[in-house]
Amino acid sequence: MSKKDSLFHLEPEDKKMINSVTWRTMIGSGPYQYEKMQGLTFLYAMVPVIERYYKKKEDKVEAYKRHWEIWNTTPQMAGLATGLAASMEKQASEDPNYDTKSINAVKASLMGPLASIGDSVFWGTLKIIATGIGVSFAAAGSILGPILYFLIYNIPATFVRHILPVIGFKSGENFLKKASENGTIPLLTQYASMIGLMTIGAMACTMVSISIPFTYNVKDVSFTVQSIIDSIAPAILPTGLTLLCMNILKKGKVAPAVLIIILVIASIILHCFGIL
Amino acid sequence: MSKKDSLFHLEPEDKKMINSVTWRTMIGSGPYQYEKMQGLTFLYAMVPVIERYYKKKEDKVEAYKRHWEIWNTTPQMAGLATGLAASMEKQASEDPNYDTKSINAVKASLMGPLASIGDSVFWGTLKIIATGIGVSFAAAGSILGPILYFLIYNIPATFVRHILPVIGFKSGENFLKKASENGTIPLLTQYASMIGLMTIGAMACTMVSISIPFTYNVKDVSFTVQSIIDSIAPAILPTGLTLLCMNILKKGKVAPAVLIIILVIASIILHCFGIL
Amino acid sequence: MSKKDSLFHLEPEDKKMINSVTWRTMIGSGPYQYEKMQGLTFLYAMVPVIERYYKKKEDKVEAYKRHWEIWNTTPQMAGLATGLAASMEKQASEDPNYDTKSINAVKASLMGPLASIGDSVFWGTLKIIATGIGVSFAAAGSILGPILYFLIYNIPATFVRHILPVIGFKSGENFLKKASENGTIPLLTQYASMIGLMTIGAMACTMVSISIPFTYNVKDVSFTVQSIIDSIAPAILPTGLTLLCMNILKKGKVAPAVLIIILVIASIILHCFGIL
Amino acid sequence: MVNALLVTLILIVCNFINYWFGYTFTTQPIIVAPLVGLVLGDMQAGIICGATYELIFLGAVNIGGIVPSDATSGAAIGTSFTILTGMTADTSLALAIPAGLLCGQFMMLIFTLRSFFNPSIDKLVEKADAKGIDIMAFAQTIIFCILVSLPTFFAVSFGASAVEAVVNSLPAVITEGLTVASGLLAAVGFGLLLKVIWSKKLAVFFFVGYFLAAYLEVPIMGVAMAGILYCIIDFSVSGRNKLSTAVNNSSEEDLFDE
Amino acid sequence: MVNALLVTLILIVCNFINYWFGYTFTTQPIIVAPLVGLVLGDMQAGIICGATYELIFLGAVNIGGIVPSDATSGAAIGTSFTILTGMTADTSLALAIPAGLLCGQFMMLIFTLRSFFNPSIDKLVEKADAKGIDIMAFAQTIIFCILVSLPTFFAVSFGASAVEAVVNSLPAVITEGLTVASGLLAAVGFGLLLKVIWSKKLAVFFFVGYFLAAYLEVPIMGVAMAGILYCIIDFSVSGRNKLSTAVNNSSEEDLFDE
Amino acid sequence: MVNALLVTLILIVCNFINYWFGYTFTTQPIIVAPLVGLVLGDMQAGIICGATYELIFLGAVNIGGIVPSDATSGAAIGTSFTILTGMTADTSLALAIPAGLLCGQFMMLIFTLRSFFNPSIDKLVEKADAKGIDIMAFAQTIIFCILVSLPTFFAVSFGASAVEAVVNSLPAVITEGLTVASGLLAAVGFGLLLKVIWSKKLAVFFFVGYFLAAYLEVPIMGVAMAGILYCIIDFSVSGRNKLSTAVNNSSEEDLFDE
Ligand SMILES: OC[C@H]1O[C@H](O)[C@@H](O)[C@@H](O)[C@@H]1O
Ligand SMILES: OC[C@H]1O[C@H](O)[C@@H](O)[C@@H](O)[C@@H]1O
Ligand SMILES: OC[C@H]1O[C@H](O)[C@@H](O)[C@@H](O)[C@@H]1O
Repeated sequence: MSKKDSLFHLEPEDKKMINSVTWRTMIGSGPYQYEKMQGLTFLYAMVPVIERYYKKKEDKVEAYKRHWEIWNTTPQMAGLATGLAASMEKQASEDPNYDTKSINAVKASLMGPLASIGDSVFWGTLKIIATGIGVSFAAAGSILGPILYFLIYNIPATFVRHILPVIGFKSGENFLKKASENGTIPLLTQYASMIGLMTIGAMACTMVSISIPFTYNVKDVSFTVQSIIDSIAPAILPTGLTLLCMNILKKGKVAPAVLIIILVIASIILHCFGIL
Repeated sequence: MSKKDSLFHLEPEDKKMINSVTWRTMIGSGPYQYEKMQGLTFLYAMVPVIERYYKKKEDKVEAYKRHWEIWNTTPQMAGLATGLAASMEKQASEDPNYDTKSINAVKASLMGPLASIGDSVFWGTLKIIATGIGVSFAAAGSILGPILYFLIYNIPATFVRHILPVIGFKSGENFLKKASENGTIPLLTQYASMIGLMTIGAMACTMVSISIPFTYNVKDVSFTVQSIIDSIAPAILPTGLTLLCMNILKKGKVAPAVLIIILVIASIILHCFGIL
Repeated sequence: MSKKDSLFHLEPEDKKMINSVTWRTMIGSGPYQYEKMQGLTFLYAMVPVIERYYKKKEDKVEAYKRHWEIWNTTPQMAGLATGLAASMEKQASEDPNYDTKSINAVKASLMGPLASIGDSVFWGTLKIIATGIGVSFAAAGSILGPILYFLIYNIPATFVRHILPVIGFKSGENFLKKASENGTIPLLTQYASMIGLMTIGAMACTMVSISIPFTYNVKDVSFTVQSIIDSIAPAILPTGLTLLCMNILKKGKVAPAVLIIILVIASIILHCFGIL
Repeated sequence: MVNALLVTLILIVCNFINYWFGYTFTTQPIIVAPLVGLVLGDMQAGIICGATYELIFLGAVNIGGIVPSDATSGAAIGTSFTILTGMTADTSLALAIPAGLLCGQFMMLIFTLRSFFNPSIDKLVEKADAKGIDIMAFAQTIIFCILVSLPTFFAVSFGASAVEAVVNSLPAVITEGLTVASGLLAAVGFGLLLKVIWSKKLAVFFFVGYFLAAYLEVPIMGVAMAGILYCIIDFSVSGRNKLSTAVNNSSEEDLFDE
Repeated sequence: MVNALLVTLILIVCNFINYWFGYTFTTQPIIVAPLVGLVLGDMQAGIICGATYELIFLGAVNIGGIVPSDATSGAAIGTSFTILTGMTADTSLALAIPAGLLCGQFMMLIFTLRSFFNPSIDKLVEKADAKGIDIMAFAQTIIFCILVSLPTFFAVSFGASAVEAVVNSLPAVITEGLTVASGLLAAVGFGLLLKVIWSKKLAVFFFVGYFLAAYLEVPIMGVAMAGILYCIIDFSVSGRNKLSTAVNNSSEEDLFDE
Repeated sequence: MVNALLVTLILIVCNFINYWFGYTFTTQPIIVAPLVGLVLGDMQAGIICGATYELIFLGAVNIGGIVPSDATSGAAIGTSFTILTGMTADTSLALAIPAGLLCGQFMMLIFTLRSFFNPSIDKLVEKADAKGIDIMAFAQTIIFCILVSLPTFFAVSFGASAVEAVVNSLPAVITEGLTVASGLLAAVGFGLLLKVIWSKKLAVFFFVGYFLAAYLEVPIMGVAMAGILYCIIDFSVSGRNKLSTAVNNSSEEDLFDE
């Protein structure tokens, strides 16, 4: 496989454009709003593409309109979509019969999968790993805490942020088609969720701390309620509380902010009674 | 899904009857004998069913005869069969063409699977878990030992004892048919056995205690035989002895009582020679 | 299953011959050379077979020629091939139409799979297990180190060395045919490699020792670089170095001897700078 | 005598609660022994005996009507003598084990003899005598509970002094040997359990359990949890769920999902 | 006042680096708090506040535009008061939590109000005004970064003395209760994350994670590694790779194989 | 001289037992070194050298006839000098490693030169000379065992004093560096082993082994056991056993099942 055929090789011209798209894609949730969500980001990211491929003003306007639509996904993952859109715009500019509707269709179909992969990888896994390591240093007062946190998160994230637009652009539509046809996207989504769930399951039981100090005495032996609970299943209270919170939030009747307030008040009250 | 359609919803009349069947089913091995085994239990459990659905004496007699047959399964699981038999008797009482032989056929086909699921879940897993936790407290002289033992075992067991007759009655024959056709019953049996085997494998190596105190000296370093064995594979003696016992018992030539006596004598003799 | 039909039962005459083949097969890499590799071993192992089944000198010569060919496999595994060849020679001696070319074909087809199974089981797994246990005793100066090493390796190895020729002889060609047709051989190879990889993965991170003593101070708290690395992933340096070595060796441009020298020099230099 | 009566009463109650309410396991040594201790005035000793006997009689479980040893009576007799004569729980194994074995045989005798009542049940059935069936079921159960408690009554009434003499004269080598045996004996119990569940195909999971406990030091609850997780993954993720959705829906994963 | 300005500046910079460069997470408490500490002269305290708040606000993540709590402002305000009034990080939760909640609402207000600019963007699009789009994107982002930092400015400018008085008068039972709460609150965060990822079918892996951490004491990196290994095995060994080779080839196993 | 002869004799015997009896691994440092120690009067030192060299030469395995280093000679020479000149096992690596490398080259030279005998074997075959073949096989093996032991003989005979001088003059930085190297070098060995077994598809299991050892601290025997259990489950439970029953029946699960 010569270097030219490689998945990641780009011609200088393309490289310049994709580089620009990459940096522009990064503003992600910067201009977030509830109506168009990250729509302005996508529009902004497409500027160098549209300016390069379209010469006539009406074509440009049409293209800009196309990308001034609702868009929302995990910012770190968005590059796959902007890269892909760039390659589709290129084709559209060359082929007058190109069905430009397919561009938005593709975008729409990518939002969900990219968000669910991205949210579990970046929010659910990577951030939590960084927290686990960073906090352990920071709690001991070491400046390494924030530094490691920043690096552990951003080294892989930066890699992803820069590689996805290239992949999107090079592999074009075909990639997406194949990936949905042969089941790659649902499989990746599943894998990302699995790993996300595992890390959260692990973190919930180590990072949520809740224990019942209540002690009772039988003759001269004294037992704490917590030690009994631990002998049955370690860390079952934090895990249980986490699942309870999820269930409450899922029902949608209690807002997160309210739940936080309830928990703070409950903690204070239960502590008064010596239960927590 | 409205509450009425739920798997566990019963009309008040049915509820009363099934409740009675549930409590009667519980006598399980109380009247055990080698000829009819738990046959009397099943007969006793069917009394409220037969009295409710059949009005003519000859029909009643026929129905009672049907259930005065050999029956044997794990007591905690029997409710699925009695509940199911209740629903079949109901149909039989309503439909004169009902093939009543199928009732006994279904009972016969359920005995084995229910026993093998039940024996591995209740004898092989749940009792052993309760023992593991209970003994650790009791050995320290804490009253929590028996209490936790009782609760850990009976909370899930009570749930099962009460839910199975309802499931049996509501889902009726179909359930069984489907469950055998689509492989649920063999799969459940397999899963129950797997978990049972795992717990026993884990317990055998922690609860059977056997070690070789024999020590020898090379120059001024002293080694125990046990430490060598442990470095090769921890707890291999208890595990090996357990497998040996199983093999001996499986061959069927040595009764468990005899094996116990042999082991006691062997322990005393081997201890004399300082080997155990 | 009567004892006679058992896979491992042999008539006295056969037993004597196979016994001889077994011991002769053992010389394995003794007469190793780059041209015929272990060819002389195979020839030597077939002596009792050829002398028994062939009476005419020309038949003998032909048979000897057949086995004076290139041959190479893990010595401990070779018995399956010599046993099998013995059974094929027996048939060839009885049936004048026997296609003697198939004997060499079978030998050729066995070399690769046997070597890959054998190399991962004996070099990659068993030797490493023996090392793990043996070294832990030897490092403490105990004579048990070499003794356990010898036994842990040779007890299973001896079993294999003695059983394979019997299996090869008794099951004959059919075995091989079946085994390749139904996928046993590739599956076994895969399983052997899997276990081999796992043990090497485990050993590399415990037996290769490399750590960075470099310490720095922030205020009065001092951190070692190694502790940071460990908190991110334990034993990542030894594992990484091992993978690096593999990659270098795989490229084939650096001979193992050269790599050893490079590492020794690098260790000395890096130690001078306080990095290792 | 009063002691014997009290202990016997406890036994009857424990047996009845077990056999009439769906195997509540109130007949297990860990529960019987403390109660015996309670009526004999030393509950603490009873609890410790319970822990010791529970492990010894761990496998003395009634599977398929085969009773290798009557753990309930064994525990009751052992605990009684431990408290009455002041031995240790370990030494009293010399009594508890043979007592359990003998009572186990006695129990199986009852299971055999009980068939003699079948003709009268036949008659109740012929008459569709619901009341009669109810009475018969109750009578068989309660009488059984009383019968299996009798050996303990006689042992505790008449055995104490004889037992004390015998046990006191046991040489150290035997009492120590018994302690060794107390460690071993659970192997028989596990062997009996295994015999029932073992299958060529699934045997590997026995060793998985061994691996988790011996190498990873997972406690027993964790091992069971690992098993359950494996089964769920095997069922729902690895594509084994070609079963009809009806079954799938009632599986435990629903728990946290409306 | 100078302090308030410095803290606000830090916040604006952190927010900008986060929102303009692809979610660099410079808005997380563990990073914001030390920087706030730095400008207020006690970085050490800032680092420790960072560790405390990071866990409290762990789940206060912006998923799908829902902001349960603004961790950045909460951390900045909490840290400022901790240093300025000399409380402990735990006590300052009494400030950080409500501050975070309020600022979160303010943030969502901005997300709502921002729609008012859409008509002018429509116009830029109609004119294919690339320059205009560029300016708009930058302006919206930078203004957002300034706006969300304002509450912190006001809180730190005017709140210090009032806060000091209030916090000093908190009874012990409340400050201790807050410490208890600080342990609990991550549950809300994890609950929010779970809500997004949870599915009946995959729920079992939550418990696998629990098992690995609670029973085997695997650190979080190891849990993630176990998950990745499982996925690779599931994909490439257990025969799930019926996918086209194109995809297969780009899988991560290539790493060590030329 | 006597020492050199004794050490050489040990080497010949160890080599012969290894090569004539099916790779008994009596040529491994952990076995050779104690024996060398024995004849030189300090077995204890030999055992410790054996432990050190075994790890250093761990991967110096003869796979496919490629001998990266002759561990046997290296260990013998290293041990001899350690005992004769009184260095430590770690310092003697400065000798053992180059000695092993040189002797490895010499071994491969023998493998090459041995082809010269092939014409005479051809002749034996033509004559169906069974006796001749037997002699040839034995001769080639025994001569090989003697030849590969010769370098050790010369090294130990003539090297001692020179070596002592050189080693004594090594600066501390080098001997310490050698100790560092002694920790590293097993990586080459593992690399060589890996090279043979590695495959894209199975690479993940290398990391599974890493995970078990690094995170769960499973000893090597346990790792192997985990691997075997996984394979059995994969084969017999997860439905991979579409193989004919003949094969299935002979699988190891039969062990505990009549
Ligand atoms: O084996 C099924 C069943 O058989 C008998 O009824 C009793 O031994 C029960 O304990 C057991 O569960
Ligand atoms: O859920 C997808 C995506 O939605 C919004 O854009 C933000 O909340 C992001 O943080 C998130 O990743
Ligand atoms: O690779 C197969 C085989 O090749 C040669 O014969 C030797 O290196 C053996 O040690 C090895 O097992």
